[in-house]
Amino acid sequence: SGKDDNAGPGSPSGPPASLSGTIKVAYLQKQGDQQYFVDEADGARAKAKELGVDLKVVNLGNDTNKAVSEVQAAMAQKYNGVVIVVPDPAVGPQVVDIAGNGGAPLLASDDQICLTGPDPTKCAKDKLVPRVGFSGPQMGTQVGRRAADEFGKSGWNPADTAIIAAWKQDVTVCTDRVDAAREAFKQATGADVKVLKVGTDNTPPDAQNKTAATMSGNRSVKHWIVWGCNDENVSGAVTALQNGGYGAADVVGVGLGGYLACKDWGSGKPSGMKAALFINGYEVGGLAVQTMVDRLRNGKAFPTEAFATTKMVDPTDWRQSGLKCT
Amino acid sequence: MTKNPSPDLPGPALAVEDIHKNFAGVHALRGITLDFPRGTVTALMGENGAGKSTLIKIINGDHRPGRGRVLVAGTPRVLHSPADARRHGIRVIPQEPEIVPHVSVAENVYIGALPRKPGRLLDRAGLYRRMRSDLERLGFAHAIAPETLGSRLSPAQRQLVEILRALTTEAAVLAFDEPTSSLSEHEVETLFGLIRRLRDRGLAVVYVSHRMREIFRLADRIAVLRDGELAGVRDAARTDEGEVVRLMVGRDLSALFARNRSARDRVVLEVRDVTTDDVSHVHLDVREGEVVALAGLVGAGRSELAAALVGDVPIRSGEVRVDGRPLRLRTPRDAVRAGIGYAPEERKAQALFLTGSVRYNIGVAVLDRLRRFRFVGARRERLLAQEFVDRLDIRTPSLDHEVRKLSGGNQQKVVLARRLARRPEILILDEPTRGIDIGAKAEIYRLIDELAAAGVAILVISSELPEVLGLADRVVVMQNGRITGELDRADADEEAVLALAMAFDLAEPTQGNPT
Amino acid sequence: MTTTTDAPPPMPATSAGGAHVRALPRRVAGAVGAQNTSLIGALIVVVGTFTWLDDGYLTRANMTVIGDTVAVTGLLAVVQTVVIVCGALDISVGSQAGVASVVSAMAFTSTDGNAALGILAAIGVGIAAGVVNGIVIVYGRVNPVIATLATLAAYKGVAQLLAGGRAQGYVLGDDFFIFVARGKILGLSVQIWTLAVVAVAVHVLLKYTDIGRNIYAIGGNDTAARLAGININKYLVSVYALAGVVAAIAGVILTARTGSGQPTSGSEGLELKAITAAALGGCALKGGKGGVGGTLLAVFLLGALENGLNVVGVNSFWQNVAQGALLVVAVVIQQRRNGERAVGLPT
Amino acid sequence: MTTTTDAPPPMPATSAGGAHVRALPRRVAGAVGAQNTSLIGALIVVVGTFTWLDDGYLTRANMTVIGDTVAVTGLLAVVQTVVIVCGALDISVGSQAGVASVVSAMAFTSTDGNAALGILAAIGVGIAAGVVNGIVIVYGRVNPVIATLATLAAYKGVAQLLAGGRAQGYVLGDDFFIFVARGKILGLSVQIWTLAVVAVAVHVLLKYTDIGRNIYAIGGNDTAARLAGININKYLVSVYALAGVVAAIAGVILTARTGSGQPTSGSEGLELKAITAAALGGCALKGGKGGVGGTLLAVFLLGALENGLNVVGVNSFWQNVAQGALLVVAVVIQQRRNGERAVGLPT
Ligand SMILES: Nc1ncnc2c1ncn2[C@@H]1O[C@H](COP(=O)(O)OP(=O)(O)OP(=O)(O)O)[C@@H](O)[C@H]1O
Ligand SMILES: Nc1ncnc2c1ncn2[C@@H]1O[C@H](COP(=O)(O)OP(=O)(O)OP(=O)(O)O)[C@@H](O)[C@H]1O
Ligand SMILES: [Mg+2]
Ligand SMILES: [Mg+2]
Repeated sequence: SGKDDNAGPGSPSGPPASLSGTIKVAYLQKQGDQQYFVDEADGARAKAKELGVDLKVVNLGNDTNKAVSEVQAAMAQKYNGVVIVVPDPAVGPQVVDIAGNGGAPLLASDDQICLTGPDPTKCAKDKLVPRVGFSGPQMGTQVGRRAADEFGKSGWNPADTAIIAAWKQDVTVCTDRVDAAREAFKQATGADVKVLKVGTDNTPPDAQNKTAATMSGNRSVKHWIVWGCNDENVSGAVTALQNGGYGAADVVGVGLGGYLACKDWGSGKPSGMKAALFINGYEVGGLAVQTMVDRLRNGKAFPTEAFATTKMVDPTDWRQSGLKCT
Repeated sequence: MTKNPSPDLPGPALAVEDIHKNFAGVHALRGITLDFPRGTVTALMGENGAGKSTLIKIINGDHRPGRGRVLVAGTPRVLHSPADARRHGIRVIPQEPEIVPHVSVAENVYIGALPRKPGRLLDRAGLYRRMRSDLERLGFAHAIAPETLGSRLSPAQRQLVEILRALTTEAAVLAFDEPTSSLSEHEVETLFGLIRRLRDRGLAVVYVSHRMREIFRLADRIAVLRDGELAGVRDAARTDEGEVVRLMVGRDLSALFARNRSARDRVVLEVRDVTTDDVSHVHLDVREGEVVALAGLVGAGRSELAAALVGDVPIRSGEVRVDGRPLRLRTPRDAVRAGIGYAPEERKAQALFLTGSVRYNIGVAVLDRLRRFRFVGARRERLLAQEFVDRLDIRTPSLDHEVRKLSGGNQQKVVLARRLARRPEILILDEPTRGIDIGAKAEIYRLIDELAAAGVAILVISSELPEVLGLADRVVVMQNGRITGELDRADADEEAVLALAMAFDLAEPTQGNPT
Repeated sequence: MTTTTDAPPPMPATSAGGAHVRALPRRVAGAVGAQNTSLIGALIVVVGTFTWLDDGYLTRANMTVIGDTVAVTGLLAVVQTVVIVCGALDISVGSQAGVASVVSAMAFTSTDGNAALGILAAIGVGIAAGVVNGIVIVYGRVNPVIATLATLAAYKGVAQLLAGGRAQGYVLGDDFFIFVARGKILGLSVQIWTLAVVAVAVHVLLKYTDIGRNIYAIGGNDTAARLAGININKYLVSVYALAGVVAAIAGVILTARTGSGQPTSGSEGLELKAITAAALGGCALKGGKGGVGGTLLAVFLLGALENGLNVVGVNSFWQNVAQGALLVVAVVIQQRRNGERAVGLPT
Repeated sequence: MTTTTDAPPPMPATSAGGAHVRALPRRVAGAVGAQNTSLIGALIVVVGTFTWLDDGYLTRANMTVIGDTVAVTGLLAVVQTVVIVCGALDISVGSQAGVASVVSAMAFTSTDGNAALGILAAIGVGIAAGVVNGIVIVYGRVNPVIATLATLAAYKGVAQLLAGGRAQGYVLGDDFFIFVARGKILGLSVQIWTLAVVAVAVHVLLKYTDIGRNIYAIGGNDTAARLAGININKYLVSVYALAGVVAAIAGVILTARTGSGQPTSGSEGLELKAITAAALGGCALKGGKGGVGGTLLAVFLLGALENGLNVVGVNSFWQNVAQGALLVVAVVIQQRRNGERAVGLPT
């Protein structure tokens, strides 16, 4: 049944049905030990409890193969619905098919997936799996714009400014974010600022080590702009620059997530971390479960895309945004 | 098995010409020219480190000579590997048996040439059939079972496997590097019968041993190496021990066995009704200044008993007392603390730190005396090591030489040195002269006598009857895990010991006198 | 060493050797071995516990899921067994599978959908990667652990470079790949069949051919093997090549399962899983000991455990703790039964 | 084994001993050893190449960066050396560092900013984790590889559970942690000083005390060590405890460097780096051989290489390939110089 692009029950065109009795929902997440996804899982659990459904959260790591196995397992165990954050969008069609054969509606969370091909960016709109969360390119764009604002305010000379883009280079959704950030920055400033791509494993220490080395290779740079795939990358890179002797005033870091940036801000000391896009994982998790339960229990069709709120925060206003710092 | 390798061909089966071999600074062989005629047993003798094993390894293609050449049946050959040597009809039984641990004896013996069925499938039934018939034919059926795993073989059985490997393939030249060093009389007899048969069929046999008696029973010619040179070749029928020893060590040896001691009455080690998994109800006493020898055939359980006495094998029931006090033996540490020194049987596996230096190997057991505030005094360690290197005449280029590069006999001396360095009250020596040359043996016997005279109680396990008889004040004989008898020095002779060792009727096991 | 470990060893040769004299029940017990008995016991306990906790566990559907899940790990663990029996180690298998996955998808795409060519290309690359490992180790004299740690990084880099860091191609339009991903033969999935065929082939190789016996000899005592005239170098290079081939097969399955060629996702970390399974299954890391049976049991034990923890919905952090703890408990029980004395390092 | 490998091995006892009789140049060469000479050569080549490619490389600032970067790995590699010399392996060090990092930050926070208590708590946890490893291995008779693979997972889970999966606390408001993260003593960073102090202490332990000799004995021949009356079990448990302590110190440094307690981030994968460095530095994985000097050189070599690749801006995919390839080349050259015959597995 894999070959025909028959929309499964997961697709928007599938006939919504309603269920009664206990509902079992599986929430399969990539990188489940990362802070954003931990929050997302918490939000999902809280919502499930509130709605009285059985929720199982599974950490897929970065493993597409495990994604396939776990969807299969959810089907074997007769789960009614599956929410998934795929480790790589290319695994999407396979996941769609398995869930379709199992008769369970499928909802994408955070990252887009396509029904018919590995690349959601090349996917026809109606072939995209309904999704709750954030758009990677959109987040990247917001980060890029904010960086452009800060750059504009600073009055730095583009010639002695450089951008550090730090991300795990084999994670496609990360690549999408940093690419979008660069695009937005370029459009907003028109300036030709050198971008240094720093490959990391998406952890703060690695970002720190790699950025420190990159800094050594670019000692002529006077001012730095930093963005990356997530807060881990940006905060690690900013720390490295500051340890390397750049003052907080010479660094513009725009985080993504905010959960590490807030730690800097909380200490009250000046920080190169100038802003961060707060994405509320807790809210996404809850929203995804709500959307799934609406569909299962009430037969309400999935919206094509449902976005949770994102908000650009900075040292002055992060406390009001609902960002919780551990 | 071995077809007649045409004894009518002219010339020696194997010859070496002007062979030299250097190991980073050690000149092991310096110009050896020697031939090995068909139908002849040529014995290679020489002190430890004289170069015997090195020569054998060159014949085996294991080492490449620095200079000189090897002629097989008159033709010069470059032997690149043991496999190469094998192709030219040369088989070597190395000094240290190399056993594959987790496969059966049968596979160990036929390794490299396992019988096959079509499609490279192993012919397992054929393998065991062949093994059984070979064992039967060669007369070792009683000594080893084809299914036993390599890891469970006793040292003697390991040696047997090496011997069987060579005897079950066709060869024109057979070289034995100390094949009997852990075999007991019985197996030695069987092996000699086989070697004689092979010789009579025209094989050239090279035989390395430190046991003078064996040499004169077996060899037709005796070639003696000294410091890497050929000291002389003699016709066995026209020479005697004295001459051979002179060739080996460059001087006469006085008495092999010294005896300047007199046993005292105080019993130091009392073994009472000790039973382990393989040993049952052993009673045994060793007095201050006494040397007791444990004799028996392969697998009699002597090594097991020794291991039990030093806490390395659990004692199921019975008691061990030292100086009248019962000893709790949970680990060898308890034995070390109680003043028991133990030199195990397998030096490589059980005693030596092969990649460590001579100094390290000697000092490691007395660190508690060499250290100050846990820092080991390098000078003290060096002095101690030097003392024993001198006393035991260990042939090593320096104290920092790696032990694995020493010759087998010198390695054994290092093991002894380590035990002696602790100045134990009780010494248990399992085959202490295994692979040791006659000069060094005399040295060790003198040492044992000296230690006994100083009051050390000594228990020696040995499979060499002359050693047992020469050394012991008392001989205790074991068979099948039990003590079958005890002989005073005056009553002990070869027949009496062998009779007890092979007493097959064990209905009424005799036990050592509980003094 | 020889004197302390008096434990009855679970031996390859024992079972076969004395077989014809023993009675059938003992033959079976002997063939299964103490190690395997423990693993079977552990498997029964795990399956029993999860069945009791959740009736969705012991269903045909879920068993199929477990089978499919362990297929890739199982393949790598089986071939790792051979490498470990040699006394070596191949840490690069995961990366090799990654390269093969990318290559299979790219070859498939660039030949306009020729699945056979995709697979052949993957296997070719697997052989090449394996032979490089073997040559570096044997002729470069690089310790197997360092060598394959190095190629773990290098092959991963190659896969990423080939793929430009992105999943490549899309194979789920092709009947063959769909068959691999979802097909069934006699009720069992194609992935399980693949594992079964490879496992049986490797088992026969190890236990019933002289090649296999020579591999045990090399791992057990390489000097003995060398003196017996076995061409150790040829064997080692071949074994690494075999590892490459099986890793390539695993890579193709990965491609089919995920739908595209994945440079790292899905193959990272497989080496540790494979080594864990082999070691748990009774392979001695110093060589000469172990077999396919034990490894497979260990693979299924670990797979059943991981699946079960998800079935009953254990939080992934607790899963780490539980998996670690259960692994220890399984081995401790197994060892306790041997009654080995607790002195020094266990083997 | 004994007959083929005629390479001069870097022995525990050799270097210290012959000292006073030899001439100074030979003493130095002897003390450094052939392995280390090769590593120094490789280090010179790497530093030379990158200096030539980018003049930002050989600067004081960048050298400090390298030093700080390798401090954590270096600590773990040094203590891994001790474990490997024993003939064992500790794969769980990374997870232990993770637990320690979380515990230090949480204890710091919950005691309202008492850095000393944070560190003490971390070290206490490190000792406990190490002792558990040792007991599981020695008394549970679990192979060290399996045991520490299991605790790798278990301790990781513990760290995640303690932290709830989130980075914990914020320590860069505290002078002590700031000092650890950015402080300098005599121009060298505190992190490097920590590494230096630990390395010297471990070196002295291994080479100049009876404890060290006994450790070499255990790894060199455990039967012989046991018969010599060494309490092997006590040693093994202590060595694992030491590994736990050093991993805890590494964890505290991680906390200071990143500003908060990280359950997994930053500590995952450290075990492989530590083992790679130890093996490259000349430790034989079967035990009895190796030293702190070689390991440190290897750590700096790998650090200099990784840093250089980033300084000149090599793409991270190429970095994998380059690192793998260079690792192989370094070892091959080193081994070729030994002139060992290419038969069977190298040690
Ligand atoms: N691999 C090696 N490396 C360095 N030196 C070696 C090596 N093998 C042997 N030697 C040295 O060569 C010399 C001859 O040793 P060999 O083993 O041939 O003596 P041997 O006559 O067989 O003595 P033994 O009767 O003790 O067995 C000794 O000095 C020994 O230390
Ligand atoms: N590692 C082992 N595993 C199992 N059985 C063993 C082992 N070592 C020895 N045995 C068996 O234990 C019994 C006693 O052997 P032990 O080695 O003590 O005898 P021995 O008199 O010293 O003879 P040998 O001359 O062979 O050393 C024998 O039956 C032997 O086969
Ligand atoms: Mg010799
Ligand atoms: Mg014995």
